[in-house]
Amino acid sequence: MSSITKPLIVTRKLERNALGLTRLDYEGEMSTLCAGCGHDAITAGIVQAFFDLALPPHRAVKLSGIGCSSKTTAYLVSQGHGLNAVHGRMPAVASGANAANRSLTYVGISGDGDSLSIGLGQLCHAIRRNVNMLYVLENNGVYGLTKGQFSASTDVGSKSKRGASNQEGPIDPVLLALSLGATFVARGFSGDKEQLVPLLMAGLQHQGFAFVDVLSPCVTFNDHEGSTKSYTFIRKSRQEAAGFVPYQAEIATQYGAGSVQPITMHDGTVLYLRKIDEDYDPTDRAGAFSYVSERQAKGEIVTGLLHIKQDGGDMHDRERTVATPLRDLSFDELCPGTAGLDRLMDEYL
Amino acid sequence: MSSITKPLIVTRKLERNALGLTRLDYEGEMSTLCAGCGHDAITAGIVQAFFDLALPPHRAVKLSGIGCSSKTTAYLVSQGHGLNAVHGRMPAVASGANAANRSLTYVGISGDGDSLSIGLGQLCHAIRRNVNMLYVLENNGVYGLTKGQFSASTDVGSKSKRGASNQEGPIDPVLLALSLGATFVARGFSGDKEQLVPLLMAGLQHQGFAFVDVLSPCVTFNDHEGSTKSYTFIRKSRQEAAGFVPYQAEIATQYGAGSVQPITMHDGTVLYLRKIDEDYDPTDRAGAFSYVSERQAKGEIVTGLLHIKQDGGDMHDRERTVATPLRDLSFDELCPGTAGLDRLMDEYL
Amino acid sequence: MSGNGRTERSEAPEEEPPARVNDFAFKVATANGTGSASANGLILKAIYRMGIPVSGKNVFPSNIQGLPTWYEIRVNKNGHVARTPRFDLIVAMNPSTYAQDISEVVSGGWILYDDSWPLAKSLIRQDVTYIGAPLARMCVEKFAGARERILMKNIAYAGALAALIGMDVDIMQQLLEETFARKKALLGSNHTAFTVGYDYVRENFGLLPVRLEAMEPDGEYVMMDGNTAAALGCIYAGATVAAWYPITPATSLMDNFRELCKRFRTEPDGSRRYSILQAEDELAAAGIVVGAGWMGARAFTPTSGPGLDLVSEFVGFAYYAEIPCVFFDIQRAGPSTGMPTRTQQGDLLSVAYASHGDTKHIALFPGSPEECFYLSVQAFDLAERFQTPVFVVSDLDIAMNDWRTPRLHWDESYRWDRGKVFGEEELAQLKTFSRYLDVDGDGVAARTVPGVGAEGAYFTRGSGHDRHGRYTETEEGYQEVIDRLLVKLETARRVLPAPVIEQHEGAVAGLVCLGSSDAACSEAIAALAERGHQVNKMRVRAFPFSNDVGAFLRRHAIVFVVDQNRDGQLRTLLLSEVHTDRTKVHSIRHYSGTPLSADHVLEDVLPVLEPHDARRRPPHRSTEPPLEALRIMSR
Amino acid sequence: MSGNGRTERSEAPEEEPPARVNDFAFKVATANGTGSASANGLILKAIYRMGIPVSGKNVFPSNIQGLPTWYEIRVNKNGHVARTPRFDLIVAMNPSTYAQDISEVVSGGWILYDDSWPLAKSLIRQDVTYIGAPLARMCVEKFAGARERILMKNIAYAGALAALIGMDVDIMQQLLEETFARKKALLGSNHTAFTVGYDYVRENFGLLPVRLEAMEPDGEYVMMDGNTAAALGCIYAGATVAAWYPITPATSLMDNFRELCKRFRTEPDGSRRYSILQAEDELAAAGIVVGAGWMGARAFTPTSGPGLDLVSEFVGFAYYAEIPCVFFDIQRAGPSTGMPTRTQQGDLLSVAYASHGDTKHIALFPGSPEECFYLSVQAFDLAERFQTPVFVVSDLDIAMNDWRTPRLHWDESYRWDRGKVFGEEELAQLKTFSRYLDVDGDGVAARTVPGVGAEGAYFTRGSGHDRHGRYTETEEGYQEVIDRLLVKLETARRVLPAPVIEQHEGAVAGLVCLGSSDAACSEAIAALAERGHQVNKMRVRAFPFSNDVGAFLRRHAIVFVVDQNRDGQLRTLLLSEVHTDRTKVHSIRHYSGTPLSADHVLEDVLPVLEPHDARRRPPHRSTEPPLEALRIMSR
Ligand SMILES: Cc1ncc(C[n+]2csc(CCOP(=O)(O)OP(=O)(O)O)c2C)c(N)n1
Ligand SMILES: Cc1ncc(C[n+]2csc(CCOP(=O)(O)OP(=O)(O)O)c2C)c(N)n1
Ligand code: SF4
Ligand code: SF4
Ligand SMILES: [Mg+2]
Ligand SMILES: [Mg+2]
Repeated sequence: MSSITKPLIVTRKLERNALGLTRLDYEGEMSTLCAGCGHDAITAGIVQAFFDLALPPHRAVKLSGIGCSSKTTAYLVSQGHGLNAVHGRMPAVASGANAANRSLTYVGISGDGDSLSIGLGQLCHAIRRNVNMLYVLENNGVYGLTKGQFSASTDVGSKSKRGASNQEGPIDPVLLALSLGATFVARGFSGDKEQLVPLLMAGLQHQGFAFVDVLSPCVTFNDHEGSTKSYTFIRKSRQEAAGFVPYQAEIATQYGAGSVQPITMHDGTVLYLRKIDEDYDPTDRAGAFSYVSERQAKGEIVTGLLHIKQDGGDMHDRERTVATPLRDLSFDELCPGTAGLDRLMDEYL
Repeated sequence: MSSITKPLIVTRKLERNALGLTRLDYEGEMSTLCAGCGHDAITAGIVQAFFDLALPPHRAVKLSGIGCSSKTTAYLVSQGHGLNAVHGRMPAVASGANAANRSLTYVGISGDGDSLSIGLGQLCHAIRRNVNMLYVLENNGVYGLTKGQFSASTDVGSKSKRGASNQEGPIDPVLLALSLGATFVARGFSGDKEQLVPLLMAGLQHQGFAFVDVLSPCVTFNDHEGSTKSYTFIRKSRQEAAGFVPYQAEIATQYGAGSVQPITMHDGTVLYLRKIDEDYDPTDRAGAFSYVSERQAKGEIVTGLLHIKQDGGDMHDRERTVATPLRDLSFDELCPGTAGLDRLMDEYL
Repeated sequence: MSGNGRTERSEAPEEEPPARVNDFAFKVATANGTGSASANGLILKAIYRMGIPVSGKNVFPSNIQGLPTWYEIRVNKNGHVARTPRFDLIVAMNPSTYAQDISEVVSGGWILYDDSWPLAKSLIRQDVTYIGAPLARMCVEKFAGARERILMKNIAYAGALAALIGMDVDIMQQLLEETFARKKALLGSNHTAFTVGYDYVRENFGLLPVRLEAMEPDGEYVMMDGNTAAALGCIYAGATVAAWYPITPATSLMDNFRELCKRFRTEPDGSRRYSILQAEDELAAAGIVVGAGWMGARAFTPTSGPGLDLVSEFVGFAYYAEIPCVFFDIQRAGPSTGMPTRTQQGDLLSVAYASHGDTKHIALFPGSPEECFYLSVQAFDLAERFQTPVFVVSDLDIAMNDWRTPRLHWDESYRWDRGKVFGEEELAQLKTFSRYLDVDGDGVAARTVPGVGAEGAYFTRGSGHDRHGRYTETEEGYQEVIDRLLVKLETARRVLPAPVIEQHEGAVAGLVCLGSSDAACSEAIAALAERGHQVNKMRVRAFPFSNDVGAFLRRHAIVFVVDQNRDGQLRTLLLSEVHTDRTKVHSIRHYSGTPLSADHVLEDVLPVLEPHDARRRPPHRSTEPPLEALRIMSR
Repeated sequence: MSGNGRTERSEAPEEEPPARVNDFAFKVATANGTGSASANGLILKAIYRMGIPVSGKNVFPSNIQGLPTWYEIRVNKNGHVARTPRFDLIVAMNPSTYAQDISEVVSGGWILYDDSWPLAKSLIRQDVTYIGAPLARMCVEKFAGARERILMKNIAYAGALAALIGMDVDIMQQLLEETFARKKALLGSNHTAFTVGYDYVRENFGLLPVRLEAMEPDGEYVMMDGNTAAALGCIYAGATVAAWYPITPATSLMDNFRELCKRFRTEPDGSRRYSILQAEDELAAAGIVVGAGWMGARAFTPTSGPGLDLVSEFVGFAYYAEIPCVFFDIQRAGPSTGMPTRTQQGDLLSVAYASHGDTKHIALFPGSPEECFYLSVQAFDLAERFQTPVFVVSDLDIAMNDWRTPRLHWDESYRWDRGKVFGEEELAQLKTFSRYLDVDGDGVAARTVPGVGAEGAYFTRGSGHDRHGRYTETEEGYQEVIDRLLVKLETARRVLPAPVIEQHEGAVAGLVCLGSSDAACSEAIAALAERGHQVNKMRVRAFPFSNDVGAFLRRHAIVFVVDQNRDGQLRTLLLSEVHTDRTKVHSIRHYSGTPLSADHVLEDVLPVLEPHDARRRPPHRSTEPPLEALRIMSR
């Protein structure tokens, strides 16, 4: 099977963004995922976030590993360059690509198998490195592509289609990221684009590793009753801690003055943080950990912007790389030439 | 160089434990580590814990990866079986060995390079699996054996002997383990045997994965001023949260009644938890996370028993493995024989 | 093209070809996730129960729902089970692949399609017969709800097909009853759907010339895939610890093992005489089996190419530290992620020399599901006897496709070979235990397992060690051990499963193959014989190669080496390990991802053999049918 | 044995042997972590500055402090730099290895030891001369504090040695001044220590027959190790992204690269024109260089055996997705963790076929530090030209030992070869960009790098893809791409560095080697020539092998293949890839962990060549010196 090209059907006059582009300019190939798969909704959310931010599509770099979730990089922004790495190892490829060129927009998409099992070490170390990218974990609590095995975020007691029963405690990616000092930690739900898109937008603007865990039900293997990754359960148990107001315009109209707090991102844009719980302070890492785990113990899933630390400095800031992308440096800027070598050789006499 | 056999010098009448063994029966080959290396003190601590618990040495299984720290399994309990796995992959070997035989005493020893870089994924997943073992992370904030590179627990700003400067935030193994739902999380210091030995003993008795992060200065590469893994710094900044009273006898004499709390371990023994901070509750995971991270922000290192969860059930309990070690099952207990096969074949007609 | 269900042939009708009984192939084209797999399974089983040799190959995408998938069924009264790329009949149920599917039927063949919707003009071929049945429409009438209609359409095409090729309706009815024994409600609708398709075709078309006729059922055969058989082998070998990370096409081995364990290894109180650990990745799975093997349990992990790369560090460790463990490599099309649902034999070199440094590994190559069982059992014996990793190298074709394979038998007198293991008793008789000391010259040193008395304790390491297991950096201490490893491998080489050699009178050419290539090679050799070319066959079953392998190569003037990979990896191994003249070795390579067929082999063999054999006897080439007709000839 | 410092010889003194100038070897035995490395470096440098060809080999334990370590220095006026296992002199400073060290000196040789403590009787050999100097005692007198005393004893033995072999004292003084230019305080004590040792020996013993005499310094040579040269190569090639995980003996490559970057790639404001990422493991390091290579930067990672296993999955990915990247494999003794501080060439097969599925990789084999530089530069060009991983395969001996090697030169006209990369301009001229389409038949398709306009965007994947880079599971789409990869490799094969062949009049035998084996093989061939055996030499520099390689094998009646591994991996590669008669191929294998010496080669070559050559000319065997004397003959 070759990949499928989406039939281009233009139904109405299309909205254009600051670059004069339409949403279509941010789309990709037709999805081959199951009808109703949560991942497709996230794809749509990313497309929307790119469109709303008016990012130039050809400056987008889309990276993923292997899995249903990892396939989705092909379903968005086809004008950008994409790469499907080997299973679980996208964070390293993203680190290398970003090291070579700090000027592009990086989006990594992964699954819970890809990120929390085989790729767990790489995810943790990309967080430490604070690679400047949006990292979306499409979390369905199951291995979709290999047909329904448990992942590291599967609930205890969950039963697979083959009848095995999971007994290992799930990893909560949000708690993990907090414990590692991640500079941007959020959780969304594929079924709530309203909340998700602003989180993705903020993640794209964050200077550093923006980690967004998105609950994304797998309709084929893990949407049954009793699954905490099912549409029904998530809809029921979701609590929002702090999120962003999607559009500045809405602030005045929809929200009261006190509950909205401006956050200036690295690129100068101002995002408006909307707090649901007055006590919640997304800059307090330990507080976020407590909040999320206490709610979890009550069977609640906390979503929203859970933690942000703006002054971390990304990998390049910390390592003081030059502003020019390394891959654009000319040979003359890199090779010390004959003189350099001769001088050096004298030292080895 | 062949390994060095320790000269056997008996200086005084040796103390004997419940098995009638002396401390010598729990020792190993002579250490080849640098004089003053923290790891050697931990070795002594483990020997002491084994001796005090009167564990049969030949029932000990010692596992490690690669590194100065990982070498130390050879320096203790030579009557037990030992295995140096490949770098960073001891947790998997321990899981497999334990799966095959649940009746032995497992001790894993690792370093911060072995456990937090190359082996991070394996450590996290052994925690999830709750493999019944004592896991000692000899944490010196540096790669000793490969001569002083940064590890994932190196402080930001630390300078290597070769002049590189570390810019990546350190992983705190304790916070990590808490975020993963570890059932026994402690931190010790190689320079304080008083505190360390009871922690190790409790870890040996814990039914599940007992994670003990031991700060263990590397005198050759990371004991300089400014290192948070130096003897000086640790001595200065250490705070005890909750520990164990080493010997029951001491309770009456040394501690007031209220500050000591009995904890019944899986094997029926009772350990006495000694709380330093009245508010500290080691059964509260989120509380432990906050406590440790808040103190850390103040430059303090919290040691002691930080978290315990007794009813987790180890890997075998959860998976309902038979009591007989699997490797001791006879062929007849395993092979369904001709009758079984014939019946089965009829189903494939 | 109208949808009225009449047989249409665009040209004036030619004479009806003579009936071809129990000797044809067809292909069912559907989309995945639509439930067609169970319909196809029923079709296969029904033919099989009619006593007719049959095989089924599943061609599926690396995706969960909505992409094209095919099921190829070959019926062959002579028992040829290899794939054939010539389809007499296509059951075209997926409009998105009509073009491809229709192009693939042989000239003179038939196309069964759903004419609820008309066929595009561009899809009309002049040399085939179209059979339209309004399956969807009929299902819409009979059933309610989208899901049921979709599902039932599958059973309807099974019914239509049954009528076309003469499937035994009673057998099908029986199968439906077995399948839905516990879901009576479904039985009714399935029966209805089957009848809808069956009746429509019977009324409108009738039997095709390619058709089934019941044969005497041969009770000595079963239908089975290789992963089921391999899992059974692990059960019978007494494996207790299994670790894995999911990967196609290895996954079903563990699924089967788990099911067999539940059945055979569960105590009345529910406790388990096994431990299956789903690891976080293949590195961990390998570590787990190494740990368990070291501890004295029989342990294995199934994986495929990408996982093979990841286990290699541990394989080298187990090789050097001498720890028994079994790896299944179920090969799929590489390199890299490649085509995960396609077959290939591309890992031969990677397995043979897995891991850095001087290493060489025992590998077994089952050629059928039957052998997946027997060689799996043997793998555990070899691993423990030689204290080393042993690979069972299978591939997607054997592992996941449905093969007619001899019934498995169990020899009650079999006892596992645990190799040299010293217990308390043996240790008591020793002055000192030296873990890596070879006392009898076979290269194998006795081991102990943890928990044994202190006399048997030693330290296992992948770093340099001497005969006592002590750490060493000395030339002598180190070299003694790695030299002994070679002796050990040489001992093993002499007892590994011998190649299976088939000799023919007067053959000067020899063909070498392994694994799933066997069926196609046998068929090709039979076809060659009919054309007057005698070719001997050797199926290699183990690496390192026994002496017979070299002898076979040397005794033939022409040697064909058949590889299901691009680089001729079996050929590479043979040339590097065995003495022979390489100029006489012809490499036959097929690596598109589809299983090997006899045609592929013939295409490459004939251009070499024809001129050669022509020189040796009176020319009769012109009387030979063209290559295209070979499949028929070979029957 | 008294400690009074007189020369003692247990037998009646024989006649003094004649002086042997600039042609001897000695070994310094100490414990690691005691500071002897810098003393040994000074000794080597001083000899080198006297204009005398010299080489130093460090034999160190996998440990940080307190275990035995040796430094071997060979002085050879003819420029033979290979290891020799025959030591004329031992500087025995580590009592724990006295027995071994003393046993290793040649008959008639000398032992310099510290007679602050008496030597045990059991250590006395009758055929060597003991030179005792109370170094520790003298240092205790001169210096205060344990640390300084230990450190200064090293400089004291350097002084003693200088007096014994006639080192130029002014040069040594100069070296001390350079070394301690910024630590004047230390200069004084070092000077004192040197003088203490020097004076004591001069007063009590005087010059040995093995001695130094200044030669005309050859400015065309430098002292350098291979990892320094390779790091320089990476700088000169314009590599900007480097990723690694520490592992002996690859670590110093990155240490050097970092230092060179600091020097050559730092902006005045401190910002950096490079990015060095210490990864969490080798898998990640490989992923980083793949990502950077894909992004269009030149990127590399140095590793060793265990890391090689771990990078293999990414190597297969880069091969199939066609991403340029450079891997350095600095080999050490395997298998598994093996002996991390010992040398071997055990990874040849692992590199050649790294990763599952059909893969074959370009590998370059530098034979000296000089070549580590040039071939490193070339590796980046080849990687970008052929869009594939390129391996530079070195070993601990080349990488970490001190070699006299020709001065490196830079050709200003050199420009990097970035291969076929389409930018905006090229893309504008295309109708559609097809990433994996070969338009000119060389097997290389043009790529684009991310950030280029939308016309150049494509999707990179390790799963099945067609010429457009689109996902495919079709036979044709898939096969076109992997077939082209073979064409590409064939193009590469023709332009890879040719083997270096040395022909001798009338030679019927040919010797093949690679990498660090070269020096010993050259020396052995010279020695053989002196004995009347002419042998041609071919040093292979790249895999896959050029046609010259096969031709060389075929044109010699006897072929020796020299491998520094147990399994004869170069031989395996040759036999599987090249057509030749394997019965004439003799495998010479050395794999104890020590660098290869000419003796090792001679030992295996002579038993084959002597009977052979004897048949070809009048016998004169009896007049030949025994094997033991060969080292002297070959000078
Ligand atoms: C090394 C390796 N091992 C195993 C696989 C098989 N595999 C492909 S995807 C996948 C799991 C995907 O799960 P997840 O990341 O959660 O993605 P989802 O399909 O659920 O979105 C596995 C195990 C592989 N491709 N590579
Ligand atoms: C796959 C692999 N990569 C690299 C190495 C080299 N190596 C050996 S030990 C070590 C780091 C050890 O650090 P740590 O675990 O902190 O132990 P320490 O020596 O500090 O106690 C490394 C990188 C190796 N042995 N294997
Ligand atoms: S299997 Fe699950 S994750 Fe994969 S596409 Fe279908 S619904 Fe989505
Ligand atoms: S290098 Fe550091 S960690 Fe290693 S033995 Fe020495 S002090 Fe200990
Ligand atoms: Mg998932
Ligand atoms: Mg460390």
